Amino acid sequence: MSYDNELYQQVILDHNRKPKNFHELKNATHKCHGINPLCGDDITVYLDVDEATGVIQDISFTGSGCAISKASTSLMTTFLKGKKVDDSRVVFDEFHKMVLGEFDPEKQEHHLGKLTLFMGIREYPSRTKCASLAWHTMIGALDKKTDEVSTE
Amino acid sequence: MSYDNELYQQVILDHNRKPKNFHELKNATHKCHGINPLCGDDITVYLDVDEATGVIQDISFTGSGCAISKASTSLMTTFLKGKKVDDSRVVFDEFHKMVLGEFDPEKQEHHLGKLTLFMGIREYPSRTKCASLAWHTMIGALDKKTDEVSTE
Amino acid sequence: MDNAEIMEKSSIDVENIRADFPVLSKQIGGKPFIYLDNGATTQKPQAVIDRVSQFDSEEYGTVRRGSYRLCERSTQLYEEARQKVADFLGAPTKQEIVFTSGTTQSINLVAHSFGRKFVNAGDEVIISNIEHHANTVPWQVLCEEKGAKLKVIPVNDDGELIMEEYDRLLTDKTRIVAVNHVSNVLGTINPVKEITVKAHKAGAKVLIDGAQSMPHMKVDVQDIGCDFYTFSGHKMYAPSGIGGMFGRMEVMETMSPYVTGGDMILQVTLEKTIFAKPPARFEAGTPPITQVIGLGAAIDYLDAIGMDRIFEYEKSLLDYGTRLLQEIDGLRIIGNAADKAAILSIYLESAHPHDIITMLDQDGIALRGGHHCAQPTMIRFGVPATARASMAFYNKFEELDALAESLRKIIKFFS
Amino acid sequence: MDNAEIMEKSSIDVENIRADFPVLSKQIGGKPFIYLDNGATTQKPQAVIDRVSQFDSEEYGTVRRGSYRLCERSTQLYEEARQKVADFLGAPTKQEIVFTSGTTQSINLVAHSFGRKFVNAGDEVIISNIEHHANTVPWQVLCEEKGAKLKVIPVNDDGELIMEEYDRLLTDKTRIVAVNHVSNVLGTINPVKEITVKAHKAGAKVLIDGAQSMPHMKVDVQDIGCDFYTFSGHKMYAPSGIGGMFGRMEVMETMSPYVTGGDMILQVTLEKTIFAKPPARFEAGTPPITQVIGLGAAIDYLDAIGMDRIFEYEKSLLDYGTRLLQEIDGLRIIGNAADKAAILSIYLESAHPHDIITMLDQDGIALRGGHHCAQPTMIRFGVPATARASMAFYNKFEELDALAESLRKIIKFFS
Ligand SMILES: Cc1ncc(COP(=O)(O)O)c(C=O)c1O
Ligand SMILES: Cc1ncc(COP(=O)(O)O)c(C=O)c1O
Repeated sequence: MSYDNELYQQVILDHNRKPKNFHELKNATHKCHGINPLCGDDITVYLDVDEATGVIQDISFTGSGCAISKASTSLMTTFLKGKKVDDSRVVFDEFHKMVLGEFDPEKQEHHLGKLTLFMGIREYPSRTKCASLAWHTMIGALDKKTDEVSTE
Repeated sequence: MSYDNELYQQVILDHNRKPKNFHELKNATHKCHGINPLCGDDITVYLDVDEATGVIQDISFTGSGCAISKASTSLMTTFLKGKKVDDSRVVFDEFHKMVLGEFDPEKQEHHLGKLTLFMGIREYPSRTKCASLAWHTMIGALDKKTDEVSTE
Repeated sequence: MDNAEIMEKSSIDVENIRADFPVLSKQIGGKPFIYLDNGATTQKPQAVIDRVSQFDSEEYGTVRRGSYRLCERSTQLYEEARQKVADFLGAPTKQEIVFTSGTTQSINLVAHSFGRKFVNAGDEVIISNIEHHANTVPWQVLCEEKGAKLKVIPVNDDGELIMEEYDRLLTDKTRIVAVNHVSNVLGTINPVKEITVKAHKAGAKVLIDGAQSMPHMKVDVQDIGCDFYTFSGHKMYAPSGIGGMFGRMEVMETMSPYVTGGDMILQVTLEKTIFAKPPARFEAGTPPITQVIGLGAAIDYLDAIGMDRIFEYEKSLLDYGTRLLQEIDGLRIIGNAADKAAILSIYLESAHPHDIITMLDQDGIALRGGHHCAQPTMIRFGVPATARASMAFYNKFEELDALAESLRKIIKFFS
Repeated sequence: MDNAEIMEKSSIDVENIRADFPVLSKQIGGKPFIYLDNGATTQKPQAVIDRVSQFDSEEYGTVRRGSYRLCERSTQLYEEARQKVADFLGAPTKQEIVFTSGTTQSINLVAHSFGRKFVNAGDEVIISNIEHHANTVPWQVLCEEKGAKLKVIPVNDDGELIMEEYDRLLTDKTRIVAVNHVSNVLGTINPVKEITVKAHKAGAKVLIDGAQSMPHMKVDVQDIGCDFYTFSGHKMYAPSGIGGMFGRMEVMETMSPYVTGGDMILQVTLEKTIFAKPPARFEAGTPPITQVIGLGAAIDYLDAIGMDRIFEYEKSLLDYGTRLLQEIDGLRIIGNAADKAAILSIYLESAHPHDIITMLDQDGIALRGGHHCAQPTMIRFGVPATARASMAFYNKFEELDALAESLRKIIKFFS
């Protein structure tokens, strides 16, 4: 494994230590609670979506978990703020496939920006859920299908 | 394995086909029923022992089973007729150890006569019981400890 | 077709195949080793032996719980093997494959986890008269415990299930029908699809014991439609110590765990335990990791040859052998089903089966003698035991010639 | 003794030993592979790998039922391995060794065959607060089914059983006490002899879960006096898929079968079944034949080194590692029993155990993170999970240096 693939890069450690948008969103239009029972990761994602434009005006989270899940959630919030809901679904799809090793942003066109940081997790299938929990929860909130998602 | 060790020699086949002393003994002083549940061997051994001299005056058997058990029982009866009870115990011991591979009549002094025919059975531990059932039953009869012996 | 024609049409290059199995070039007592006890257990190809030792030398790690790379990799290989089994059986998803230590354990699992939950006093369980003890005793125990009734499908003199009787046995009280796909004593191939359709119509679930079929023919559990299909790795050229079953997810989800312990739970406190979904629910503890990998290698090996070719070739062995044995006076073949796998159960009027086995062995030929863990079948056919020749695709026509010759000699000896 | 002295007094030539284990010379991501997850499963020496492939290549046959020579021989080897296990454990007779697929299966066997027969409503079962799920869930299930009470021996902050509490828990209603010899999370060596004596005095039977002790110290079941002693082959350098238990004949004879099927019965008719004596009664179906042979080879390997030497060396690894880790700020060792096996459960204030494991792995170091199938223990110590370093006699002092260095780096990273 080359150093490039190492998972715990400074950005991830920084987001773990000082997560961005780490608070409740009082005026959330959407929210969802996500858990990963095996790891004990437990987060809530809040969104404030402008219905007219479909723009995510604000997004935040609360909860606890491992560094990967915390950093992934924090990065997701910074990445999605200001994006359109439709675009966020595209990114979810690419991200999800990337961590499963089914999508290679080094070879395929993508919209992941610095989220490719999480590519190294492909080598740890048991931990992909740590990285994708945030995204599943965000989609759960948008779909309002459920109040809770679980990776098990 | 050399031909010498082959188990099914003419003598054994003959005794199987035409067992000697194959009948009930009305005036038996000792008798015992022996079974080998795994093979279905099932025999009864009868003895007529002279109490004063300790000589086995007559010995016979009835029952059914595989060739090895039938031939072994038949040969035992011809071998023991006229022998002393004490001697028969010595032979039992040697025979029993021989079929288990713990006694080698080719190397050690013995009293087995043509009973060494059964030596080849050492290579078939699962079948030693077929050869030794007769002997266990005979000893059971002499000991009058029990009316039935089983190899299981 | 006579035997010369049968040999001619052989679909398998048997010498090439035999070279894959190291034990087959062995001599026993100076004679070539002829292994015809494949119904008991099969020999292993070099590919399986090598995969096992390579895995244990370089890749061995625990599965499912570790998150370091050695473990991630072994878990991946383990799950790939599960997928191979699913594909081999035509199962819809790999989650419907449960690994166990073998057929016996699989049937016990179903008798416990399905049976103890869904079979109650007055209910009925149906088996057949030609089952292995593994598919008899667990149901006896269950029925006795529950006050349920065990009903038995009878067989005709050829060893075929009497389907009209089966129709009569099925009632709305039948909870489960458990029969083998192929009888280990008679070789009968049972009409498992018809059995399943009828059972389902009556509202009963169906377990097919595939121990003797999966190694010898193409199996499609979706076509059969059964709820459970059980198997043993050691009978299909894989290592000992591994087996499993297909279980329909819909049914497995309703079942309680069997063996309990680690890895089959989501959460354990001293007060209570939350169980995981199938298949994890039924795989407590550290599984037979290396053996699962070996099973995957065995499936690859079988797939490369092709199950249809294997079936066809073994069928020609059966036809050839049947013809040879039928010509022998004083020999009776027990089991003459029209639809039959390559098993020949032999009974001689003149010699006890255990004597036959020992004498054959002295000619280097390995058969099994006894009741083959199927005493009720023996009772049905009025014999205490048989000598059974059970064939595999690595057997040769010449080996059956040797068997026939040796049997003739034995008959002569004993009469 | 400081660490330099500990290294000096080492009783094992570790480089020689490491050469016996092919996987230990592996590199992972360009770094030497450091395997410290021996509590989960152990690596296999070449002697075991070779014995397995040789057996499968030349000697493989079914056991117990065949009477041709291949089979007689495999049965003999199988029974010799049983004798080896008996000798290794100090069991009076080999008939008191039952082979199973592992500790989980062994404990389930006892919970079923002893428990369901002898534990009734109002009775009590005692376990401890530091058991593996395999020694918790089966008893929970049993007690729930029977209306019996599950009582738990508490531990002090060092992770030692509080024996005064045990004394209070034991009553004349206690039917069985089931505790591990060594805790897989804390490394605590429990006073199993004292536990047994007291339980017997109260009229209870005793099961000792030896999964973590048998591979690491000399065990004498007669000295302990216990009624059952369970183990897993894969944790003692043997192949996966095999395990077993010692069971006192006197007790086993009173027990009903667990798994039912072939080879564990004397006779089966469609009406009833007569069960065989132990150990056969508890070994239904085709056993893990090759794996039993491999277990025998592993025992030979361990015996050649000597369990006392192994224990002594691993103890020095423990002392060395403990000292190193104690010097690290922000690191807590969970489990500090006076009598302790070579297991270090690590908790960092700054990093989640799963992150620790992944980061260690990037340095080539394999530890297990999680609750180690012992959630009640985690709850007792108020941590969600730990990172566990569990050592074997093939580990080196230098590997613990690398672990300590990597942990320091992680702490720095995360704070
Ligand atoms: C103390 C203890 N008991 C039981 C087990 C279960 O053993 P297995 O998974 O081999 O059945 C383990 C190992 O995981 C253990 O450490
Ligand atoms: C039809 C059938 N069912 C079940 C079994 C039991 O399989 P195992 O001994 O591998 O558990 C066998 C094999 O002996 C069999 O032939």
